[in-house]
Amino acid sequence: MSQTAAQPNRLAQGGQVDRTQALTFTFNGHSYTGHPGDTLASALLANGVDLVNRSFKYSRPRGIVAAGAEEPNAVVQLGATEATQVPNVRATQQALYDGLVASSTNGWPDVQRDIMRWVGKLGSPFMPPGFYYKTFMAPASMWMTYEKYIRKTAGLGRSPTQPDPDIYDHMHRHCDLLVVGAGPAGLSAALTAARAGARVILCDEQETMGGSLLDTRETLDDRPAAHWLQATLAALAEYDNVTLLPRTTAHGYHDHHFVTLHERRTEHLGDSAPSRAGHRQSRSRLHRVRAGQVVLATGAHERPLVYANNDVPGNLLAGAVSTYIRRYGVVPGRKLVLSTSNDHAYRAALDWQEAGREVAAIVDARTAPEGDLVAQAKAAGIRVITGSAVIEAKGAQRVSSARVAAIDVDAFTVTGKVETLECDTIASSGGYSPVIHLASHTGARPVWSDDIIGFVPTTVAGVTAAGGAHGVYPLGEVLADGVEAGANAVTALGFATTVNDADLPRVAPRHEGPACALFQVPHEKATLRAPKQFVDLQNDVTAAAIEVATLEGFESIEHVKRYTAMGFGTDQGKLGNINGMAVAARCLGQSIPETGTTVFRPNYTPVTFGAVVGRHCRELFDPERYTPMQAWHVAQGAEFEDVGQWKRPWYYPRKRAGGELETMAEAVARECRAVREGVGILDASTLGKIDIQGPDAREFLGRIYTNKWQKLAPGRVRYGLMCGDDGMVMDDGTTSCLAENHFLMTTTTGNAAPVLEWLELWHQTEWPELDVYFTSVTDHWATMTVTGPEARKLLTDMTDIDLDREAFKFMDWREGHVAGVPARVFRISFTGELAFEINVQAHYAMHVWEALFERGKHFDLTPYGTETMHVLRAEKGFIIVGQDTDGSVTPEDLGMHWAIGYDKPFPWIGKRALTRSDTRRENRKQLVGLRPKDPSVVLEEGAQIVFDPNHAIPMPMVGHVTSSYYSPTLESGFALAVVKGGHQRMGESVYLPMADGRIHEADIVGTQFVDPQGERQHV
Amino acid sequence: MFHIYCPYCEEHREEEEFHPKGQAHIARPEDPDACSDEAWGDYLFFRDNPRGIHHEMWLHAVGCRKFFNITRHTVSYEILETYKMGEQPTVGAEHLAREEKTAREGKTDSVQVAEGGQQAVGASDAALASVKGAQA
Amino acid sequence: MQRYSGFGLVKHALRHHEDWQRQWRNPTPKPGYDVIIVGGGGHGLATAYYLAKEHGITNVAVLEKGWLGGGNTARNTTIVRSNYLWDESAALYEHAMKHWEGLSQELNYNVMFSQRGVLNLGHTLQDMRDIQRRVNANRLNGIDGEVLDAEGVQSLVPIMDCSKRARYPVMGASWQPRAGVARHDAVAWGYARAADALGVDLLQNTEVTGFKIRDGRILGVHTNRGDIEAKTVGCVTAGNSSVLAGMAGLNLPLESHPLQALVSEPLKPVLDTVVMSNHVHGYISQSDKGDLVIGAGIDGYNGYGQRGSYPTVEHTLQAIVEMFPIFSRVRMNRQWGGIVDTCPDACPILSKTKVKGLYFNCGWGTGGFKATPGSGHVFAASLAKGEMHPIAAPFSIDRFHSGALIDEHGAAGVAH
Amino acid sequence: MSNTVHVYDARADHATVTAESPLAYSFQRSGMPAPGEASGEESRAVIGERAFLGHLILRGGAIVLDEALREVLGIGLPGRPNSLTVDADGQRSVQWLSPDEWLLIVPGDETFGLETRLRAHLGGSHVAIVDVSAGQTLIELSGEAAHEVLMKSTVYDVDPHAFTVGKGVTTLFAKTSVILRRPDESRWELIVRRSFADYVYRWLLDAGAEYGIGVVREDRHESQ
Repeated sequence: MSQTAAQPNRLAQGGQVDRTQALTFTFNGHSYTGHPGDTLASALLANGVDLVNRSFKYSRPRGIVAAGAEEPNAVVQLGATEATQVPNVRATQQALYDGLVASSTNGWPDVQRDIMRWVGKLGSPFMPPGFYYKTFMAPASMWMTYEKYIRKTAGLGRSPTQPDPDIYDHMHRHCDLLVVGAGPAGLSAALTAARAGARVILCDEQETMGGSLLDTRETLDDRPAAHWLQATLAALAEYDNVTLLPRTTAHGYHDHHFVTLHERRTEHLGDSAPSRAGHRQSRSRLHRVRAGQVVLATGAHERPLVYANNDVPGNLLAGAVSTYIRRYGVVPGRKLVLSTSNDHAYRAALDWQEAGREVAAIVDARTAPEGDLVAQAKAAGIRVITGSAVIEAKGAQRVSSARVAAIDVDAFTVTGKVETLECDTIASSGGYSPVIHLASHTGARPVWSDDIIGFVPTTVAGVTAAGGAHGVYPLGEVLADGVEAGANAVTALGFATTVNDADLPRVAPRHEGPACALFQVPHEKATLRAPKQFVDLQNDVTAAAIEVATLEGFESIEHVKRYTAMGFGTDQGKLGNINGMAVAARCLGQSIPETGTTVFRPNYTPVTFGAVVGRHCRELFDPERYTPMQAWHVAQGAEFEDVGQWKRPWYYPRKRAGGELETMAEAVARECRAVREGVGILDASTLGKIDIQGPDAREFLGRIYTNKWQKLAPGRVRYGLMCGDDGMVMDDGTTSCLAENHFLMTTTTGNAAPVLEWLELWHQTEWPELDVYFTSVTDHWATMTVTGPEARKLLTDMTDIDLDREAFKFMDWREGHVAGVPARVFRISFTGELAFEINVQAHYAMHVWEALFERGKHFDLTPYGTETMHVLRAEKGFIIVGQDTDGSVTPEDLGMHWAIGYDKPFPWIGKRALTRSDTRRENRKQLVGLRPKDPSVVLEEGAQIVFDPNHAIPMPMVGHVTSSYYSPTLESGFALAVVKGGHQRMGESVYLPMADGRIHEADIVGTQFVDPQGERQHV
Repeated sequence: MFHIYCPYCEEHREEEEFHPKGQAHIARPEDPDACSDEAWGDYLFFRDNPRGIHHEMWLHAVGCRKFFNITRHTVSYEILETYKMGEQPTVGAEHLAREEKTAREGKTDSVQVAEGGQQAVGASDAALASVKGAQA
Repeated sequence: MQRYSGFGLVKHALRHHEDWQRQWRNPTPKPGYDVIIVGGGGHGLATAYYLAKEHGITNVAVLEKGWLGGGNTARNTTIVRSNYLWDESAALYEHAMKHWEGLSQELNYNVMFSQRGVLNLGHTLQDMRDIQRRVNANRLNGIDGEVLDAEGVQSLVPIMDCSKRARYPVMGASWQPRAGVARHDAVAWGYARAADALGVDLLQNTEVTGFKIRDGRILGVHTNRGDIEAKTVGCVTAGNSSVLAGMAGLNLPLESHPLQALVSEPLKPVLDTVVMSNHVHGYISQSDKGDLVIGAGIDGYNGYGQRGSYPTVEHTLQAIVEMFPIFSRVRMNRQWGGIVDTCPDACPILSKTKVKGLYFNCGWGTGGFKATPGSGHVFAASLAKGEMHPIAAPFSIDRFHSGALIDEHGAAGVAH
Repeated sequence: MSNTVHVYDARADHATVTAESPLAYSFQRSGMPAPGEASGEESRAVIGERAFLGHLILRGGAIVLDEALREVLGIGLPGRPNSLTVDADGQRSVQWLSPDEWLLIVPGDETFGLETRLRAHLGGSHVAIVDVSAGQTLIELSGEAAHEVLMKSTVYDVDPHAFTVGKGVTTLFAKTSVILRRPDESRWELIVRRSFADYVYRWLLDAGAEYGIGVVREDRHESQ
């Protein structure tokens, strides 16, 4: 027991810590020791560390108040290295491990000597709620400076500045019953459901399962509760239909019983997840649970009393005092005053005294307390002062005494003389608030219950609260309530249950007297003049602040909360919200239920971003889709462009003579020339491909495309344009007639999935009578486009298809073999040159691709990427949907009247919209070509077009550049653009005023810059 | 996150497999050329947006790829039925009335709810509008 | 109206803050008003304020079914910018921006308008084309902005991963320095206090249950506190607009969707600008209190539940951690949802209706907060004159029949 | 066979043409840890690609397709949603995908013959048969932790008691879709689209790391 000397508040025995092992940790630069089983908070208390933080607004000294998720003060910065920093860790929920490093989040140069405390002390009278709304307004220009300093003083911990070394993951779980909370209610519910054969998940946020059983004074079957707890956990572990998740917080309850659980897998082991058996393990894991039914056995949080200076270190919750003593063997002080409104809190004084320390008095607000615990306390010789309360704590960095006086709870006045009791610890209890957060996450509003002086959850189908979560507190009743909740839940799912009371452990009956409703304790001075009475410790919200807010007309509880910032901290008002509502109710002269209710949104406790993200980060953030030639492109040093999820070669920079890589412009110019003068090849496998079969396939195409399909013969290909029913262009591509009832549609790369869905939509919802089926074959066929004047020559010896220009015309397709592989070859062209699009099964893509290059050596076959493809197609005036269109462009705007079947019998998709008043309007923006007057100029894509560059700002804009490139063929820049009434303005000049002050001038021309007669693709 | 019964897969699946596709039972006019600009605009853009029972179309996108219909409450998010394309809903206005009563009793948030009886025009039309889909 | 100042604070402190005045009265409804505004959110309160201030119409009631500023005003991520693509929307949002600048002083209420700049990131070539197009248009419309490359973005936001390692590397951004964030509640409260001081009755817990309409003309409203008459009624009820329109027998081209947002725990200052990304789909800023304020997208289904689906939040945090790997160990404190009324063209409706004297201001979708002062200003002018203000005129309901949409999906596609 | 549809044998002769499986690039880039290699212990999850199988999509009415399939292949069409039928020697299977869609998987060299015979039996019925063999691949997953790897990856309930042998579904896998099925007690099968196969493979290696996941090599020359 050598550690006890170093841990002045550690008891020689008792609690569930392992005193045989010492763990060393550092807090604010000082080294301490604790034991396995400790939390950081219990270890700090064991070491007599009173001051753990400075408060947010007033920089007041703060100590540990609670022992669990409700802790508002002991919020620390954790982490021994920069990359493993974790901001805002609650010391009460952080298991101690060897080497833990933590520090206070506020306080400079340190938490003891904090400079800001002077600002807080001197400034606090000038910082009423919302003071920042009333000042910092003059001069207006200074706000950004004021804000800089405001921001510096705000915030708690700090973000790491280096990437997280750890990984996180998810588990998708399904169960019949999810039980949240493994205290007495949760355990009995889980056991009941497990016996019925249901799939059960039982989770609990603490390091150890057991909830209140871990520190109760009561016995089960006449033995310490731990015996029953261990037996029950062992029994549950035996069931293969039960999953036990300790250290796992249910933090969000979503629709239809979808619950998210955050399992802290390694946070009790170290800063960073240690590896196991040579592999990394996730630091924490998020379980996404779909449950049939949910039992919420989440217990209750104790409410502190609101009295003057109730924030000085040494003010604790009564229940926390018991927890520290009984569970961790730590007494957090020497001499205790307990201020309570109920029987249950008496156990803190009993535990304290049994730990061998002094109890100055129990101060009970009730005039005649009468329960068994009261009797025990009196029998133990503890002084009980009735009808009174601690009205004020004294002390600077630790409580030194308590001012106690008789009070009239209803009249809210101090009625008796003040007695000062020397003490270093004040424990308080104002009753218990059921933990109803999860029950209200999906919108259900809790209701106030006068019986238990707290909010209880309303009924939501499939969700049952059990035990303290709905205000049932006596242990025997809690156990029975859990059994009933578990049985009802699984019965509702069709399981047979047998509830046998004999299964329940025996609990010694205990009489508890009624509690009184006390929230804010009156002071001799009025609230606005009394020393600060804190309601929300983390956000420094006082009873006076709430009173001021109501004075200023903030009457809705939502207004009060927002104006004072009550409940907006990381504890989300677990301690303070009910007290705050009570203070507001008092100020407004109404009851708590009249004042409002309190709803909760996820999360119950904060959740690491990384855990929410799971494995969906870094290399797995989003799929990368590859064509079968990806390895080849990578080996060639291609630069890639993201097109949807695809990686497409953008251009292929080659090494220049000096060994340097070509610039993009150089590479693109070379690739363009190769296609226009020799032969190039493009991996076009990403194009969407849809196989369409059925006797009505042709009719369907006619309805979905703007143009005509009735006469397209097998062996022929046609370009098609697709609109929405609003008349706006949504996709384009070629469709080939494979046989009379069989077509192969191509779509743009990005629209493959949307177009297939579009076809299914119309077929399934409007035209189910058409006999046609659609199947995606995008991934099945690899597509390589061989294009350029030499394309035919290159292919001639590689295929059994007759490539003669008469036998195999432009817009024909043929079947045959290429490099020994069965292939469909399409004579279509997106470059304006002679082109063959070869489709082979993707398995053979690399075989054919490499064969083409083998043969292509003789022709300097040049691979080209999407950038060159864009230049070449733009030279021909071919549009890219999504670049030259933006959802507000009709086929007519594009000048594609030739692709509109105005006289088709069926009113095809998009037709009617073309005759709306706005689509008939003259002066619509229409697609044209632009030739800059200065050929060396490449206009900026997105440049705005004006007719009068001298017009004042705002300058009327008449269109913009959609595509713009340098053409090595034209030896000039050129562009596609939309211009108001552009089709009627051929030859006119327009201007493009740029950000750098230059104004480019360009001529409106046709969209076909190269080979406007289209002869080259027919050769 | 919703748990949705797919009437084609005949089991409940997670919402992530589905895409909502807006109001159900929107029929494309038989003769678009005969539609006024107003009628065509109504067909394209005007949708029921009830606070209560809503008939909507969903797609089992990562699953059987079938479109189908859901009757869902837009406040409680309770799914009251799912049914195949071409079928008609069985749940409608009477549920709306019942749910509104629940809402007034404070089970849902306090945003205003159309109440019948008090106004010259309004709530009854709104209630009707919310089930109009059934006729389309 | 009690004037607020630093000096005033000192005076009140000496008096123990015992004599602060109400920021607004709690009046009983009069039988009638010149103008009724339905909806006590930011837009409605601003409308009432400008009616009184600029048009001398002070016999005005704002009817709010709950508490002032309790709808989307209280639930948004507070981004203010005006760099919209189309002339019509640019004019509207820039009109708002000009009012934002100086709003604290005008209202004598610090709305904490922080012009820390907004970045809209581009991750693809098409993103960059769209950004150039929008910034060029902004410049010619007199709106500040520039196009940054990846290096420029990196120097503004050193903690962001602008490397090629990213799945969708940052290629550049549009940057509007005058844009920023504001304190949402203060906007509602500031307008409320100023409107109240000019005589406007702010009626909370007053729920409109129907309209009194005769011969196609509005005569007043029915409420849970009795009938109230007015010949001019402006409805500014965001997500509930369709419900309200239904009461008047009107149909609006709106869908109400959940829009989710979330905040981290408060942190010491780490991010000094607003960063938005359409492509990886997330946006983020840091509040003065230190929370990272993060916006998610809208859920695809209609919903009035003020909550959406969990995967939407997951995708958003994936995007945030992809952009800011250092935030992986930061923790998410709270999430919530608003109800946004979305239009097919992602632009609002400011419009007369078939009912004479009944106006709607709705359809702001995900972008309403930033427009608050401008929307209130032009809507007030329209109500006062009986003719839509020129800036508001293009946002008529008629456009859904003529086809003259103002398609802002490019500029407003991500929620904000 | 109907000449109204272009029925086309696009499978090459694997003796003369080098075929590359959808995962070939991934194996080369991300490696193939042999079972037991990573952790030094036995792998609790093992994956392997079964490449170059014949995958046919059948569309049409259940009754006509069932009849044809029984005639041609000797196995019936699973009529229940989300179910899978496997033939006696486990080489051929047919799975329900939607009320009018099934996936037929057979040894690769049987694909065209099967399509031809089916079409012959189906005559003029309105059906569609589409060869998608090269557009997807089949990954086998086995080992005692196989279902845990799946729990990390898919929202579908893969508890072996709930996902029984003979079940098959289309569902989400991480951020892509897969066809997931359980042909027997010891194996799961994932059918993934070719362009997403690399992503699925990297995901599986990552998610399976804690189980010491290993990859078994298929005999690359066996084309079945």
